[in-house]
Amino acid sequence: MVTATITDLLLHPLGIYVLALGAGFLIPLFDRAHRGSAILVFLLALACMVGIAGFNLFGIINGATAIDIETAGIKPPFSINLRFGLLEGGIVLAVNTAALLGAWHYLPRLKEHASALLLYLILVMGINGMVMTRDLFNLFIFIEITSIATYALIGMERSGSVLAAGFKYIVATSIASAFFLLGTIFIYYQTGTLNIDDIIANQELISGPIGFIATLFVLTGLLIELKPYPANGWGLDVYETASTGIASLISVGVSAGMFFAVYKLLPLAGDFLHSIAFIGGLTFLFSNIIGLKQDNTKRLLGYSSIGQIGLLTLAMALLAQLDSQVDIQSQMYLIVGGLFVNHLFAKAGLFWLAGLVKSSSIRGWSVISKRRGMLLLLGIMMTALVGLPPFPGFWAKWELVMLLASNDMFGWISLILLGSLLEAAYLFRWFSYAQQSVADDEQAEIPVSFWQPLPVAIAVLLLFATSYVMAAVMQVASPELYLPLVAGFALWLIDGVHGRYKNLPMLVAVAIGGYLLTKDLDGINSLFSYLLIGGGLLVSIAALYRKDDRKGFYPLLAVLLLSLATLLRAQSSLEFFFSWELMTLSSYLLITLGRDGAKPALSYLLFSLGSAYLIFAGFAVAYGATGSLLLSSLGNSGESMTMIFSLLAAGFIIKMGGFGFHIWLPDAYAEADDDFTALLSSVVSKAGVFGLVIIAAQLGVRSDIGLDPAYVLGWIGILTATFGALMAVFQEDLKRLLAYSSMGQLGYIVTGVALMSHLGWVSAMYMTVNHFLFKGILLLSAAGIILRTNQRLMYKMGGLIKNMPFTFTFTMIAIIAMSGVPPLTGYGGKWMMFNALMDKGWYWIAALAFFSSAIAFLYMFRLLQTVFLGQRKLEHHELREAPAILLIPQGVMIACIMVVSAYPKLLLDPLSAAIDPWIANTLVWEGTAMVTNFGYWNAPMIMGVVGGVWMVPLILLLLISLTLKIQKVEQFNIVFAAERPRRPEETHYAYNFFAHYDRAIGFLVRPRATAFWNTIVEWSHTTASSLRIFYNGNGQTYALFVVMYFVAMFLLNGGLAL
Amino acid sequence: MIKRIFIFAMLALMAMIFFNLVANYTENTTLSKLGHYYADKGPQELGAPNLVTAVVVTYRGLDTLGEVTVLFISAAGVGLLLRRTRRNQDDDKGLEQGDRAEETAGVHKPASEIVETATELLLPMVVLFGVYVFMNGHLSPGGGFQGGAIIASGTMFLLLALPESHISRLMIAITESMSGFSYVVVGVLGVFLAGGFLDNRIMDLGTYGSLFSAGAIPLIYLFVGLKVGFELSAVLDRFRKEDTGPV
Amino acid sequence: MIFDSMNEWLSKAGYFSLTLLIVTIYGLFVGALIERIIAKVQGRIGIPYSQPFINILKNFFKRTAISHGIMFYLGPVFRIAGGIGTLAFIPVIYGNEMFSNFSTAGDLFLVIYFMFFGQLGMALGAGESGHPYSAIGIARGLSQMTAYEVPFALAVISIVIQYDTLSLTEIVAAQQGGWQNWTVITNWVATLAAMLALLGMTGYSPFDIFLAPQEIPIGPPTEFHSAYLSLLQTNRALFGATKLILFMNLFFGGATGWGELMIKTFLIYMVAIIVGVAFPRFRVDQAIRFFFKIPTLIGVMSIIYAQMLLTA
Amino acid sequence: MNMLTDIPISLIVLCSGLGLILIGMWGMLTQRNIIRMIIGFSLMDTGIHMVMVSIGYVTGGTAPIINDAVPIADAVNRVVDPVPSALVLTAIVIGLGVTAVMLAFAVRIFKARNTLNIDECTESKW
Repeated sequence: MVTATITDLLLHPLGIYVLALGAGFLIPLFDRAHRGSAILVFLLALACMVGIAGFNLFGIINGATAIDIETAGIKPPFSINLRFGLLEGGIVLAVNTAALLGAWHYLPRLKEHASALLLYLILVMGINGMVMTRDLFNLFIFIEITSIATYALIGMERSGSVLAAGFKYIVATSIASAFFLLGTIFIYYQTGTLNIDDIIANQELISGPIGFIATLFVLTGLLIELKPYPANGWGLDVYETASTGIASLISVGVSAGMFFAVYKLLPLAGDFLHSIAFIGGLTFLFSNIIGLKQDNTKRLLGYSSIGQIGLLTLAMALLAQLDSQVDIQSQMYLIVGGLFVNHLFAKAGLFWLAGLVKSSSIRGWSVISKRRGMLLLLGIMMTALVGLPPFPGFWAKWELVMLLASNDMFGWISLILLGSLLEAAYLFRWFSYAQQSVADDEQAEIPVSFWQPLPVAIAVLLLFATSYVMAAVMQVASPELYLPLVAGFALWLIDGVHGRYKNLPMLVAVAIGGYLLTKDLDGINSLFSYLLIGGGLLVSIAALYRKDDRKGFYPLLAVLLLSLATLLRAQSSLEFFFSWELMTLSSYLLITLGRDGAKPALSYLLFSLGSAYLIFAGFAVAYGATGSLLLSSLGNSGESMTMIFSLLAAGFIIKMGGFGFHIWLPDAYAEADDDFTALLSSVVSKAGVFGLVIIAAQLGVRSDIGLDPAYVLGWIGILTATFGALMAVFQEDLKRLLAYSSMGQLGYIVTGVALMSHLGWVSAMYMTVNHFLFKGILLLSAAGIILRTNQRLMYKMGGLIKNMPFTFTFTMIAIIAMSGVPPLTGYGGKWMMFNALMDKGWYWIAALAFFSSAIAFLYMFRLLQTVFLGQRKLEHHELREAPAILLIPQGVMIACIMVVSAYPKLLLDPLSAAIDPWIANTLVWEGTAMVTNFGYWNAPMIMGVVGGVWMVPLILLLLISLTLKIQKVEQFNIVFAAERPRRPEETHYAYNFFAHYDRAIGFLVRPRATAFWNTIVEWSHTTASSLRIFYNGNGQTYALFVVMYFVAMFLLNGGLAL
Repeated sequence: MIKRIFIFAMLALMAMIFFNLVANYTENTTLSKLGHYYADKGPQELGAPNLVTAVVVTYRGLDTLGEVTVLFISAAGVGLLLRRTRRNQDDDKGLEQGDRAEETAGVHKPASEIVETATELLLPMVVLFGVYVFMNGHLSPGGGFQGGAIIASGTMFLLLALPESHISRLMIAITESMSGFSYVVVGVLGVFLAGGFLDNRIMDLGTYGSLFSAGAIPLIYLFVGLKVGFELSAVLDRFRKEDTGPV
Repeated sequence: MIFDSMNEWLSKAGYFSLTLLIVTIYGLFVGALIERIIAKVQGRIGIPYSQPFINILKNFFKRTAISHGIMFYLGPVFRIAGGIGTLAFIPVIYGNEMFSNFSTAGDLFLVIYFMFFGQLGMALGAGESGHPYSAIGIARGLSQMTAYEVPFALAVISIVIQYDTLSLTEIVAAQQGGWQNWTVITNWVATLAAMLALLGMTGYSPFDIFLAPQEIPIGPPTEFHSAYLSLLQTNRALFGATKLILFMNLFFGGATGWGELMIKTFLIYMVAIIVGVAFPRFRVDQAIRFFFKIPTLIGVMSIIYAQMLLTA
Repeated sequence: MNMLTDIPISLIVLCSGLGLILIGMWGMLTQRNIIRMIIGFSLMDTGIHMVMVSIGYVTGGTAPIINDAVPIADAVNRVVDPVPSALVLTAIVIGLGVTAVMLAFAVRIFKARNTLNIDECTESKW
């Protein structure tokens, strides 16, 4: 280094310090000359810090060795040295980038005072130092530099609450750093050195009570700075009150530095790792529970920050424990790095947005509902934070959970998943507030220029980029996997175009993409690809009926449909889960676009995430058992098979709106856009069926122990069918009726799959296709009706057969196909399922299946009666038939129903062929008749006979009508107790149609499930209240908790035994 | 009350922990590894008789740079916090009753002639002593911080004795900035001319034990002393009357 | 080949027409007989045997035919097609190829599900009439149907377990060789459940509120008249008889000749009539609750009983 | 008297330092007045500095200045550890910096709400 040149120095990591300090010292002078020059110097220095970090990290990634920076020309441990390795480089680059972006956000405030500029600069340098230094005492100094700069920046705001919070912050952190200093000095006492590497090398010297207490002091001092529960009230108060510029830097930057400091010292932690993990887990879980009850935007972000750091701590401690057994260095980088970058950019971005929106309560965020761009940014940040694809958090959580699973740490897995779910709950609750559009006159326009949200946008891009890099490292970054997102992005670019014809490029994109993705599939996957992609396209054509712009609809739809395609081609559980989450996310967003979609979409998302996490847990158990991510190796999981099957099946069942978990379904289906409801019910719900079939194939059949969970599954299915039908009976809302009907029909399919027999599966798949057809028709018809009447309540319609004969005919045929009345398709499915049930000896389920299909008649008839028949409302006399573009897909589906009804073999042969590899074929054909152990089914003949017996009276009646000249009568020309009614409302029997049925067995469907889930919500709020009781706002209480935290650590780790 | 008991319980437990430390403490009879190296090699390597100075300025030079930074930012921070806000500034209306109360409290009683004269006599000597302490930091007990503190105590003295006296902000700012910046420059020179960042051997080590020896240590201590002295003075000054101007 | 199959179809259709005629006439006749019996019980004289036939013919040739719309027009068509179709899928006379109808198309399951076909069509037709009483009648009828379906389905499952088949022909075959082989003896629990369900199915008191036959026009057919009503009346006779034939096949050993069929079905019918004469009418929610209690319990026991039979 | 002289000098400093830390903490935790809390902090800080100094003491050692009194050759056996002394220097300055900022906060808090009672600064909570 003696021959170093200036450029070498400037590009050297040391340059970060030189630049920051040099610029920092000179800023006051520049400021005296000209404020602008000071700002320029400040920005240049920050940019150079980013550049230097980036340059060196790039070098290291490309094979350069980690850079050791020695000072004073003396070798360590006798001098202080710094290190810039892969991990340090990554963190420094990320923090500096976030700081630079944050500076953009914070500049309007920062530039008011030159000292604020230099404090900010030196604060960032302090974080860099914390990350890079390898000297324990030097670490202390960097901590203090960071802390003091933070204090001062917090104090820049003048309001009493900020100052109070800042003072509490100082008191708490100064006690923490006192602990750290005490520990440091005693470690020096025992080891005679301050160099961290040297200390670790001479770890055996740290012994006895002094060593124990010293280590505890050092670790606790740092851990407290990470704001562990419950010693973190001081942090929350600052997050709540301080300006977002500094709060974001504390949340992401300072925490990052502290976190990495703990990471460096972990080798010393030894037995303390357990308690560190415990504290991390506790903090993650509890902050997320408390977050549920929080309305203040910035405090909410505070809870989220603390939770995320808790998760990072937990991950780090657990991995460190594992690291001592096996080498997991690379996974560690991936997990900790991924979680870290994810938190860094997402949380900083949210803080910045919070700074722009300036609404202290999350309820006030509806002011951005009209600012689509900001709403998008908000959504992306939350998505990233929750760990949904395609963001780094997703990959990191995946790796973490898989790693934990392979070491049988399932308790921690459940904690992580539960915490993540809670976090999603409060974040997306906030998002739903932000989406609620307010009336225009109330719209307080927020003064945000185009450039102000730019740092947030850049953070989003960086998140995407990091995610792709991580995916590449994990070797899953195939273009195919990312195709949905790419297509969505491409369509988003043209989303600004007005009008409905944006649908056409979407259809083309999905058709081409879907073909490319699914062309190589075979067997069950191939069948589902026809259903999901082909069917999806068919139903999506109908979207052309909407003339408005539908911002965001088409890109999201493309993502949804293509993610279904990637789901089908997934080979590994990771790809499967990635696509699954993507599908969940895109469908959630699509639901939010509906009329009052935000709230039901939230419960949809939460249940979907709950289901996704169950699936995740299932895959984790499988990975723990087999050590392989391949879906095809699920079957090798030995004893854990029952567990895996139960978890995965539970996940899919929730997604399909299974009994007890159905409460999200009616609201979500009802409030989504009408054509999208059709897609949701007819296509998207089949993804759950697909998942169920796949796991049943991989797990259920190949094992001998798969039977019991399958029986349970069969019961769940049939209970879902029964209660779905029962609840549909009492609905007044057209779409809610159809939603419950979907739930019920999917219940049969679940039972069919649960049968685990060839016939059972054929019936399930057949019913799947059938459900797609009739539910597609029904919901598209409903879309047409709602379009024309502007009404969803059925009793406010009536007599529409005269206006909408095609819609009526299609609906009627679909209903016959659904009901199972011969000769249409429904009969075949019911017949096969009944045979399979009898074959299996599941008589009770068979009886319930009978019962529920009888109940289904009630709501089906009601739909026809109250909407199309009876008395027509006066205001509906002029209505037109539904638009042709809605009718065309229905017509195609009707044709399919007819063909399959007459020649079911056309469908059953490929179904059977797809199932054959899993279960030996048991279908016996005698000519056109299918024969089972019990009975026979000759579809063409039935079709013929029914057609015949139907034609005969028809012809007879036609003849009569020719001879007698049938006369049409006026609307009210009926025999009505000797009076002639005048208004349709008095005459149309529609409201509370099955009142007597309600009186008889309505008690069965009182909303018990809803009450149950409400109790859960209440309970979690009560828990949150009792958990946050420590945060009483008193600085001394907070300080007491800091001290107590140390004492507790001491006692927990057996300090009394010293 | 419960909280009080709790606090005492916690403190009692802390005392117990501390007792553990004390009970197991034995006084060192030999130097630690680091101490041994510095005592053994220090004088030859760096040419500074005062080992603490050698450690402070060179071996742990980065600490010292950090320390200077801490002082710098706390001075800046105090300045930022105590800046005088303009009236009617939107961010905190009505929160400034304190200001007004202070203004109406009246002016200080002027100092007596004896105090004034003594101040004028003593102040240069205090400053000179401070300079002496930091310039001899590598030879005898003392150094930049100590010297700087002495200079600042002179300022304190001045402010106490003559509260109305004027201290040039500009001078403080320039000295502060330039000495800090020079320190960094000297540190960087170490990279080019000697073994590394903050290496004091960029200049000749000179005669062991003489004033201009031990390489750049006296130079560094000069900057540190000035910087510390002026920064502490600035802090004191800012507490005296809230700042209006730039720091 | 095509001609052969055409030929076969035509001959089958021919035989079925014959069956249809016999069953319809028998149904009308039994209807009149029952009316007379009820009248005797109530101390009236009752209608002549020819009355149902006259009613049909009279209505059929009424000169005016008003329609409320296309579905109103199609309703009776659906209704009678449901009746005819149900009969078409039931083998009427055991061991007689002529009167086995189209039972090769489907099994017991088909018959049960096809029974809904006519009901659905009827309901649609009545619905379009725009008369609230029709809609009320349908709502009540459908609700009651879901209730009596439960014991009936349980009974059916029980006998399917017992005979290990869904084929009606095979079920009847298994009951041949004397009355001791009839289901009513071998599986009396299932028969009991099914007979209770039959009470609901036939729509006599106490389960007749959906038709409300005593009141001035109420129930699904309220608005129907002339040819429509004629078709409905025909169907009522036909469909009633068909259900009895189904019960006979399932529980009472089927019939090897028309005489046996008529006697057995009449006796089965008498059960419903006796109950109907003896009991007052239930409200529909009471009816539903009734079916969900004792008959369902019996049905549940019938399945357990069948499983015991199987293992015994 | 004998017993007292047997106690190593550094132990006395150590005990005093730890005691001071406890007193400082007590002050920070119980005193409502912000200025008193800051004094508590200062006490705690000073206690830590005393602990640091005591740790560096070597039995019978002298100040680590290698001049005529302590020849270079014998330095290793005669001086106390220079490292804690250097560290304490830094620590003092840092403590000073923190104290200054705390005081500035105290001034600001008083200006903003006309009180120095920490119990009245509890508006952000839960």
